[in-house]
Amino acid sequence: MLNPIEATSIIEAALLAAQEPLSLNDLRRLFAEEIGADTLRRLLGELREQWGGRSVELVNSASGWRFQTRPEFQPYIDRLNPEKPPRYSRAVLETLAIIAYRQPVTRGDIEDIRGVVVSAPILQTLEARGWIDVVGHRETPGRPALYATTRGFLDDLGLRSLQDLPPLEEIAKTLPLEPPDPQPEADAATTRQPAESGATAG
Amino acid sequence: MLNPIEATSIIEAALLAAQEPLSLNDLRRLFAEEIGADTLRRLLGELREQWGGRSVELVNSASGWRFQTRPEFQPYIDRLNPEKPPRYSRAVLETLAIIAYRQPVTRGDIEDIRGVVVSAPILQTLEARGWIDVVGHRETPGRPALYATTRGFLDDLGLRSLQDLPPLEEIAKTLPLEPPDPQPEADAATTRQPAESGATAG
Amino acid sequence: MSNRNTVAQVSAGNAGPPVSAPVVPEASVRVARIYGEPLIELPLDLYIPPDALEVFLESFEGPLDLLLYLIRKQNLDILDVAMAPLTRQYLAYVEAMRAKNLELAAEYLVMAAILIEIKSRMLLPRPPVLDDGEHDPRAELVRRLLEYERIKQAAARLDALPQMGRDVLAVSVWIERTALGRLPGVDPRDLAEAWRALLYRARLSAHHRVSREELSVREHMSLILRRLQEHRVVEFAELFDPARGVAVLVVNFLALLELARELLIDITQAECFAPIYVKLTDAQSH
Repeated sequence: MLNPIEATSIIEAALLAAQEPLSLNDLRRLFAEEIGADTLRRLLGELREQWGGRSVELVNSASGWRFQTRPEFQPYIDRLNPEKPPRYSRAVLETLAIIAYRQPVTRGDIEDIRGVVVSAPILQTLEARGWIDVVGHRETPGRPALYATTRGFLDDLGLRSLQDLPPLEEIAKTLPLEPPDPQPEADAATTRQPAESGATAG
Repeated sequence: MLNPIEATSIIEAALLAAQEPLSLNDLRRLFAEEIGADTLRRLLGELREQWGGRSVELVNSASGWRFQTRPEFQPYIDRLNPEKPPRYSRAVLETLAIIAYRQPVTRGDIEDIRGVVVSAPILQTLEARGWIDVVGHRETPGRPALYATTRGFLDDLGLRSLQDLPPLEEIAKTLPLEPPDPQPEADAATTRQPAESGATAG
Repeated sequence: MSNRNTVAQVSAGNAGPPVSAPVVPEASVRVARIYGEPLIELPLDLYIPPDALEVFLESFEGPLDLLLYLIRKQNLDILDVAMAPLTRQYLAYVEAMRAKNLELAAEYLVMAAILIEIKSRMLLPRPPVLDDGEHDPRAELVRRLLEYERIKQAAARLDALPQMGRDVLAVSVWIERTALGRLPGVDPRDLAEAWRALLYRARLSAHHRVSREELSVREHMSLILRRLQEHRVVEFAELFDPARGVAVLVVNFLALLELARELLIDITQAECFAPIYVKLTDAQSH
């Protein structure tokens, strides 16, 4: 017969390898039903204690027992995820910047500044994210919606208010440094334009 | 900064939760590259020792490190899952052995060694398992596919490289076929070519 | 027909060494002729229960496997195998299979031909110069047998290794896979960068320069509009919270003026000193 230490090891191996939580009945099958439910519960309790304070804990959930990583390790493990967090396209970012710095603005305002048509999905993306919403309508023909940024936008970007956004005066100051090829500024502008539509890559 | 115990806990949590083996580079990402490869290797060595003699062990295979159950627990765990993976037939195993030890080889090479036709299902079985794949074509008439074993093959057998394969029996040593004098080396080289190149393949 | 006879003898003739001599006397003269090779005597070990012949043959992976079995069983030296008995035994098996109408892979017949060819070459007088094994007619066969045997052993060893999914299982404990549905992150600097790009493209620097001051005004414009959407009409004074300090009051006031200038709100007062009401421009509601 198995001693309690061997039995606990078997339970541990099974639970660590299991893809799903294991019920008490599942676990009894490990021992061909030769260990009673009460004994099993006691062994599970001991196993849980043995794992106390470690990186992984034994949890009894609705569907059974399972090992799971403790939440404090999650941030580290998240770094393994090879998928880089996705990025918004330049079109989305510029639209967001215009709304953030110039709010409340209509789609027409955004288009004037960007110099290109602002497609509906761009605004939808930002609305769905909860970062912009319609705060009113301008009393001009067509009564276009006025967009502004939301509290959620400030929260998600870690800003207390819009004033925490990088000041644009400084941006203006650094401007002359920016283009890698300073002389043909007109060219730079035009060559960038076509990139507009394709800039959705993450 | 993290102390070594915390770092080891993080490594342990990541390895216990991972679906696939984690390479040293993966593991470095856990710490945003702030822990060097040497330190990491040392911590992994310690972790492996800590787990010595337990229900699961830390194994370093071709793709990296992973925890796996120890074989002696399998008979118990098998009771949870009555459907055991089938054992491979001798035909499949011999084909696998030829590809493993003589890679890269064509189907014709395999047939020459086994002395029988290699049916398509045999190769399909191994390909479906992810243990072999086509790594090129031999530039002979018909451009037959060249098969080699994959990293998954090494991982599934707990091997770090082909050099960890069980050594081939040296029956041939007593063989008078092998010319004792070095001159007819060229002959030997041509007949052995597939073996030579395969033995060093990573 | 004679083939069937042979089989009968094969299966019956296991009792004693002089195989089926008592049963079929002629058989001792010549049991069969296979590929021109007279088969005088059935191999001693060629006993297979009649029903098991097929199973027995299926246990071989091919002619090389069968040959290895014969050699190992007879404890023959693989490097100096006596071709005559080996060939005889091999042919006996092949013949038994054919006799039973078992589907016989072509490789077995090819091997039979090879064996016979080697055997006949062995009978030729050997030039002494070439007596170094290099031109031993058996060389190629022996090489193949050894190679096959090594692979056979290697296959068995591979099979003996602990195999993932069969003998060992990967550990993968449960973890919250939060990172999978991650949304794009935006850093405030991304916005500044986007703005900078805009300035370049549209040369807006002069006219769209936004000061920190102005930005706070615009923020308040949004706040006021938001509030008016909820309440339609708000008393002017309610839009100001003195507790937030003079600076905020000023900004808030500027925001109201800007909204009025942009015709986004109406500010109305019925008479002097009456309450001032602020509401969204007519018809502007949702």
